[in-house]
Amino acid sequence: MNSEHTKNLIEAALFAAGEPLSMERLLALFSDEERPAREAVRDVLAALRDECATRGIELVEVGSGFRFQVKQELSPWLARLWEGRAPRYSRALFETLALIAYRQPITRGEIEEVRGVTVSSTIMKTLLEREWIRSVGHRDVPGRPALYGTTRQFLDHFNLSSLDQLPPLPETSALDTVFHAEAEAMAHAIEIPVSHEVADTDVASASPGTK
Amino acid sequence: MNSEHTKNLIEAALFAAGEPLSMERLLALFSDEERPAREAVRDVLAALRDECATRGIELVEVGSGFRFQVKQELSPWLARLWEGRAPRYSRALFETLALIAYRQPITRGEIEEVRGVTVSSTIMKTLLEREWIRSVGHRDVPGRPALYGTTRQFLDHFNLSSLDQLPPLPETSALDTVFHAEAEAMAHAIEIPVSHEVADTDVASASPGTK
Amino acid sequence: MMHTETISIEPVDQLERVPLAMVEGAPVTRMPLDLYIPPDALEVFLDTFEGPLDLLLYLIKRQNLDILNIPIARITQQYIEYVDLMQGLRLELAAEYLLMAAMLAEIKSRMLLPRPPMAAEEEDPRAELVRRLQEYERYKQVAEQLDARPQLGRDVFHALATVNLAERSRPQPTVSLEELLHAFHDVMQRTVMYTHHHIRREPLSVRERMSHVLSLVSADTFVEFSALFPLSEGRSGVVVTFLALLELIRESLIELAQSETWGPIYVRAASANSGDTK
Repeated sequence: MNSEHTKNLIEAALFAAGEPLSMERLLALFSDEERPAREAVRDVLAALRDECATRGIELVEVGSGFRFQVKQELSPWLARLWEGRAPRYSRALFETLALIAYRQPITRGEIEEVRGVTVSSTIMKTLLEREWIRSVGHRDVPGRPALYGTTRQFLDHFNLSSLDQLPPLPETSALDTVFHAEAEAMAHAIEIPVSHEVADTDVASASPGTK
Repeated sequence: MNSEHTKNLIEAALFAAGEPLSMERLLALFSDEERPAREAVRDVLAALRDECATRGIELVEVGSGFRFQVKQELSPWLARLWEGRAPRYSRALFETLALIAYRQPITRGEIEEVRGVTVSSTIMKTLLEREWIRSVGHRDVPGRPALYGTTRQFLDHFNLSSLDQLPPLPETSALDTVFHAEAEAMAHAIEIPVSHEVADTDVASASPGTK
Repeated sequence: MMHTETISIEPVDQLERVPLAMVEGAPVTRMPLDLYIPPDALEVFLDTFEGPLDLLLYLIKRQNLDILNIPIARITQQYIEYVDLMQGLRLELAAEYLLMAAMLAEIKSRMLLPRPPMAAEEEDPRAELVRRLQEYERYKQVAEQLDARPQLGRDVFHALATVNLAERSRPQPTVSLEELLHAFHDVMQRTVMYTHHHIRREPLSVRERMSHVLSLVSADTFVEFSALFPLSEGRSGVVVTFLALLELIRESLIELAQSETWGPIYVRAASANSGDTK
């Protein structure tokens, strides 16, 4: 098995599969006798990636493996291949998905608690059908609600190789700052006489460890 | 518009489309100011073809345009990609196929409009490779998107002698209203009186054994 | 302000008579100007809120208020004005919005009550609300970032090449007709529920024939009209083909040409370069 054949076969497979290919699936292309070492496959992938430098496509690694994709800067032109713009998903869907991605495993009820609204069945159905999320188990509480987590397809769709690549969740301000500001605000905003001592006491006791 | 950009864009489009692209559709990728001459596009295609000489894929011209395909001699290995995996079609693929069957000729953009989500090139490629659908023409709008219809193979696979044998849609009150309204609208839009009996007979007799 | 068909006269009257809200003890019967939204737009506008927390965040941001420092009285007022407005327009009001209004009112009432010094350990009544708002805001932010990421099919396109497996060695999933039907049924139901897309009903054979005719004609050469009619199919075949042609013309997919009266009619696929489309 010469190395050009190995390389061409890996390249062809990546273009033909229609989905990202993992190292295991790349190795499975070969019969036992001709199978290259992992290291050799890695070298081929590196070579293919380098060859793309000046081309319209690139080789990237996403959640479920490697795929060739069009360079993102060319996308605006490609949109002309199909009339119109790709439909957008609703904000509600993204909020639901974000909660599942950052807080997985999470139940539907827990999502609703944070969002303050009912999560529509349509949204859950869409996310499940797109295979961005899946049920990963059940919470051991009454009703045994399903717990949801994200999938490899989720990573693939958002061009991520792992969940770590998601931007970190923004920090909330430290609680003691909250209560200081609150105490001030309270005294001013409410136009009834509230003695400062009372307000201060409140604040102190409400935030353990401060003062 | 430099020539590297032109070439990269054409290469990217051929890889992204999931279907062959005609010269017209390649030209439609560009805005009026940046559009290269046909001759220049032909040169780019020739260059791309030459670059494939030592690679695992090739650029070929088929009936409806140009496409990249895996070199025939590699096919036996690629079959292993799908070996042992129970293939499974996604919901999205069924919906796309159903829309093409019931609403042909239809463009990819129109399918997206109804489904409310993007139709992936992978799905279109799969349906084209299975020869269940084919491009039957182009809609005369910017981008000249391909119109799809079902094929003989589609009918064969589903054991149908004509599309009329597809089951009618299950009753839905809402759907019903829509259809009634639409039927009315159609009767008016096409200003010829067609009695229902005639239309029905048509349907029955026109289908079996034709073509 | 309301002259759309969806809103009858009486709610307007009601709005005029019944104070919208009490602000600093004075009844407000007219909508504050900065709250004015054309009724047509309101429905759309409210659709942009993802719930009561989202609406509250919006109010806080619009007034440039510190989320940690909510003047509960003002924000309650604003919030309730919005909720009133929704009711005035007879929009179906989600229970969550009313619940939030109740919660705000409760917080307000608790803050207005003088507290006995003994109740020192009682938490600031806003604390829970602030916590929820902050929590919601974090996920709202990452949801926006997620939407902004490169997405497959929108910003990123998979590069594909066709593979011809001559021997069809690739196992092919089988698909049943029922699956196909269900898929179509589902997608059509969604269409009816969520969009105003028009569904046309034609005998399927017309649709099939449309595809067939399109594959026979091209933009470069004319095909004679009569050649498109397969005589073997008899009268009904002719009618189906004729209906297909009419529909194709209506969709501007084909063009007809005739050089002289009573002369032969020619058909070709509509092309981008032909000047006389339509």
